[in-house]
Amino acid sequence: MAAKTLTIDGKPITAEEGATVLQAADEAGIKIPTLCHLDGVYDVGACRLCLVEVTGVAKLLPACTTRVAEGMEVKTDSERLRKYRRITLELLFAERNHVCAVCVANGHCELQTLAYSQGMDHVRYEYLFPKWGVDTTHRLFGMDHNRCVLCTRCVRVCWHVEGAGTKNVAGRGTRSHIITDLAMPWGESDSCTQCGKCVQACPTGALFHKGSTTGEMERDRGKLEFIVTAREKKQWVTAD
Amino acid sequence: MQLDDLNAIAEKEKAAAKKICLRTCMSAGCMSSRADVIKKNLDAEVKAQGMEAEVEVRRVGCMGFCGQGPLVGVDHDDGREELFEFVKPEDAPAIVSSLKGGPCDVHRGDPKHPFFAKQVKIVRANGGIVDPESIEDYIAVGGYQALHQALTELKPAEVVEAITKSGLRGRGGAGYPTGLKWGTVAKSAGNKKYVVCNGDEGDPGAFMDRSVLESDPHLVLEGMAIAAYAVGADQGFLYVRAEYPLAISRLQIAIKQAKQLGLLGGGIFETPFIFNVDIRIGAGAFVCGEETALMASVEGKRGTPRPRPPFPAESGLWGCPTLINNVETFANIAPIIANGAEWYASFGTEKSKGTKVFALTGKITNNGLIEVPMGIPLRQIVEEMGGGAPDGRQIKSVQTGGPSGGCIPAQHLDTPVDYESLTKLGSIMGSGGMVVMDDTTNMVEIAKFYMEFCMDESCGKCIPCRAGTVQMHNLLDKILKRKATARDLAKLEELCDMVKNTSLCGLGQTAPNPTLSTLRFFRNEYEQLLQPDKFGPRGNGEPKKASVAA
Amino acid sequence: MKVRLATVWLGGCSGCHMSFLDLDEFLIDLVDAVEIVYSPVVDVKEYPENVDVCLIEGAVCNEDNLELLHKIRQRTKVIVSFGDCAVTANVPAIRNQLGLGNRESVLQHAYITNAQDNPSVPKADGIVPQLLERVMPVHEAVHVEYFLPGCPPPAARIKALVGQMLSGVEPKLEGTQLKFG
Amino acid sequence: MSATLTKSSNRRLQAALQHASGDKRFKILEVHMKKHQFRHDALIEVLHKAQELFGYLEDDLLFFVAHKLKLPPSRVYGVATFYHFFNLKPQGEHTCVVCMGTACYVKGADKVIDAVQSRLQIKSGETTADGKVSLLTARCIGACGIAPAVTYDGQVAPKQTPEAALEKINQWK
Repeated sequence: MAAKTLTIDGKPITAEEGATVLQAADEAGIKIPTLCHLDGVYDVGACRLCLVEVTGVAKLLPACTTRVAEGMEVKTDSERLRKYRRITLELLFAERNHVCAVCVANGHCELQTLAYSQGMDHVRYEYLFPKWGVDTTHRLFGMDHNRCVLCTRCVRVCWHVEGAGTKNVAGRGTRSHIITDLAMPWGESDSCTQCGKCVQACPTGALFHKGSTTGEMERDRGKLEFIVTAREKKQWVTAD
Repeated sequence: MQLDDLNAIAEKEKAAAKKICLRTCMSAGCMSSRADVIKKNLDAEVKAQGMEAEVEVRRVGCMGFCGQGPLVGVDHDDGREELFEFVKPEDAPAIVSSLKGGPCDVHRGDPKHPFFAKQVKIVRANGGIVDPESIEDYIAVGGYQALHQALTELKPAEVVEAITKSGLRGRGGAGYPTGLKWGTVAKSAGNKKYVVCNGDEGDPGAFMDRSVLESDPHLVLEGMAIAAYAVGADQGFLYVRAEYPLAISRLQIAIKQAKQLGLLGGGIFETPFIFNVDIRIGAGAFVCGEETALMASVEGKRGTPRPRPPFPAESGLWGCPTLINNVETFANIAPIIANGAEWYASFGTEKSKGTKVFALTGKITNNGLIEVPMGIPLRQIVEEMGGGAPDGRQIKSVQTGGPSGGCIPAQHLDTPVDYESLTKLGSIMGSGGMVVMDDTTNMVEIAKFYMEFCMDESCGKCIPCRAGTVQMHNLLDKILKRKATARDLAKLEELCDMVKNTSLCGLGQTAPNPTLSTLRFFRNEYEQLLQPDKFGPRGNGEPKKASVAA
Repeated sequence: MKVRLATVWLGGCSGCHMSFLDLDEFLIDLVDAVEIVYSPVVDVKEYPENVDVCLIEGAVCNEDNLELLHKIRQRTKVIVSFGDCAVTANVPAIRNQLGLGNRESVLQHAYITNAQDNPSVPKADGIVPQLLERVMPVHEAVHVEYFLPGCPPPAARIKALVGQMLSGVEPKLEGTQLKFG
Repeated sequence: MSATLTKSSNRRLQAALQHASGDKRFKILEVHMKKHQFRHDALIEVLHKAQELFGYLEDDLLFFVAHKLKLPPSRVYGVATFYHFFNLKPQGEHTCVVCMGTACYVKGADKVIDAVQSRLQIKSGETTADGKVSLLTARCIGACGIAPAVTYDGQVAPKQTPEAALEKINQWK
């Protein structure tokens, strides 16, 4: 496959044609913040955290869905981008009830990590304090809608990796929420195979193993990558 | 079907014309005031007064002057024109007897009123003239001639060139050059291509597309067919809002008629060209006006947008190259092909060619639909045609572009109405809604109204739009409740900038526009509502970050 | 002249103050640099004038909290939101999720439903402060200069911020020092 | 040791099919789906038809649609709740839809809705306790020339005032 040369943050980079800017940056050791992106499933460009500046393009582009092009000049870390990322995170924290102190994912949460790595020391917008429930009807797993950021990783792994289609998004706008089948209690789902991929995929404490308490919910993202690599590349033993 | 057949239908229709035609507007506006009963009563009355031989009562589409409806127009064979306004079903006997010189005190309108006289009708030429449920009527005024011309005289590339030369730009809002879009789809590789007509007219205060679909559905079908020929598509989808049942039923009738006459389907005009059109009914989601969301909806999914590129022209419906244009854009196509690109380009300004249909509503004396050449000063529209604000009030601002647009203040009324000038003022051409506000209007409330709209219509996929519109709405609400300080206003402005630049689709990217434009021209109205910042940084004016040295 | 330092305890668990006491020997250095003019650990009844720095623990939960906070803002140069309750409203704000009427339902729950004996909601005008309809982080009520998140903020984090402030540089926490929870 | 294999039968589907078997409307719906060749992209048209037949989209109905169109139930539910035109709860005997488009808003639609809300003691989107009237708002019905417009049981009425709206409501209740 043809190679493309481009620069990311001034660093000359060669990437395969068809690769995304995010992949190219990752290979070059440049970290672009992401939230809805998950290795192994298709990208949706929804969280807007990976927006980057590309010289000659007026609009900001999501690194996860933008393909590399010859001679492209990408900036991933300008003052403006940092400000927008911080606001995005503030909006997320204000939107639902993310109380880190009493969260199962405290210390292992991508949202929490993003917040401090982007320098978010407080949220300037009024917290909305919506009333969302917790579904603990499933034998093995629980879903706390208060912690959900609607990244749809669970929806995508359930459909594209497991093929069950148990999870989806219902409603719209700020009333959007993750459902199980016809919005029934998870424990009553006919389609759920109890595979737990959604729990592995979740970036926050929204999906958890039952029985975990504050700070105990650690995930093994490698399992998902393993399945996808095995399926797509027919490779069951890999170096990393 | 061949050209001779088409001409034969037209001749037959013309020969059957009667001396007097009573045109009864049966578009949604007038229908809400029982235009259907008016038509029935007129029919009965013509019969009762024995005038069937010389009088035709015709169902027609929108005449445009909706605020004065229900409307009945009269065409005499000597070219005289009359207009009855505010017609009631019981007025039928008087109207019919007036044709023989009888007394009639039904409210008369002036067909030469500037509201009509200043219009240049290309898209709406047949509106209020032809029966939208009769394909023969459409053929009689030259319908489907352009399609015949395109299929038999022009190569697809020549059609694209004609559209490019005409200078037509997308009438859905953004104003992308139509010819350029067609060219991209035509060049895209693929055996299967689609043409989609975006009739998801969701801007509150806009009803141009509804009117075109209800009044002249064949004009849109013909435009789509020509487009399909030009880009190499064989399947079209007409996406119409569920809120427009009359438009849907007239389109269904039109498609059926066109198929029967062989103007849709296989082997049109005995050429190898095949084109079928299916209607897709929306279900109440403004975001589906955005092209990638619309495609998701056509595919039967949640109408959420996706990042572009890839653009629909390269990868659209089911991954195939797809041409998406708005109703009014398609309605311009047949006239351009029939009359030539130069003819079309002679209307309008250098960069904005042709005409534009506007829905003139709000605090304005003459409500309704108008079609004017691009570049006409806004003042002519609102003052001369619209008659200014009613009840002796002053016009304060004109809102264009709906929730994606802005408010143009009275001091800029001399602005020519074209894409560039409106953008310069922080508004957009939009799909054609023009809501007039008078001096009693609170502009902060208007900003909140639009923000609430965007908040409710946000699909929820991307964070800036989903969560940002809520926060902007809450800040506007706080300002209106006189609880906000200058710091809140600064936060609002920062959020407007962020949501505009980071949202995934046009809905979010333009959601801050009404707020930004009212802030630009009516900032004092915001500032008057702000409260002193009693618990702000200590000692106002001092450096905020006082360092504390030991 | 020593820096006039205050620490305040609003709606919180006092964990942040416990963490402050964990500063151990740094406390001795601190005594040389600051004068503690108001704090739960000293016996001063009225918040004084001309305070240089005030660390505020806890969320704004009741009318007393709000009144004190307004007074603090007027009498203090630099306010630091001290710990997650002050910065995010944290656990005390969970009652906000119950919406309007959450005051009544939490009082009912605490003083009636779960009462072991003598179930009654404490009410005494002017003595028992009224709960606010909505629990707020400190910066929603008054302007805040610096934020010191954590539940509680570890002593090292407190030392970093206070140390920066006392040495006259613009305080700035970064990376994991900003971690909530 | 012998392994036992069990297969939990899909009770929900069976219940839905049982429900469907005694109701002609499901047959009509199935014919409609067949007209669309049970294509996935016909989901929205099928839901329109289902709502036309049943008045609202209850769980069994959505399950039936998911089964026939071979779609995951979560997808059907996701689509049904995305579009505001679809109701998942029964509607009142009468419906009153106040248009809140810009043209109607600047001409006083807010006063009309306030009057109706206080008369019916419900908010927009709700149905009166006796099931008589559902009150809804629309985002623009395109009748801006005759603003403010209100749709009563599917009939658009022009230039409404609070008084005119209450008169109509009082005929229902």
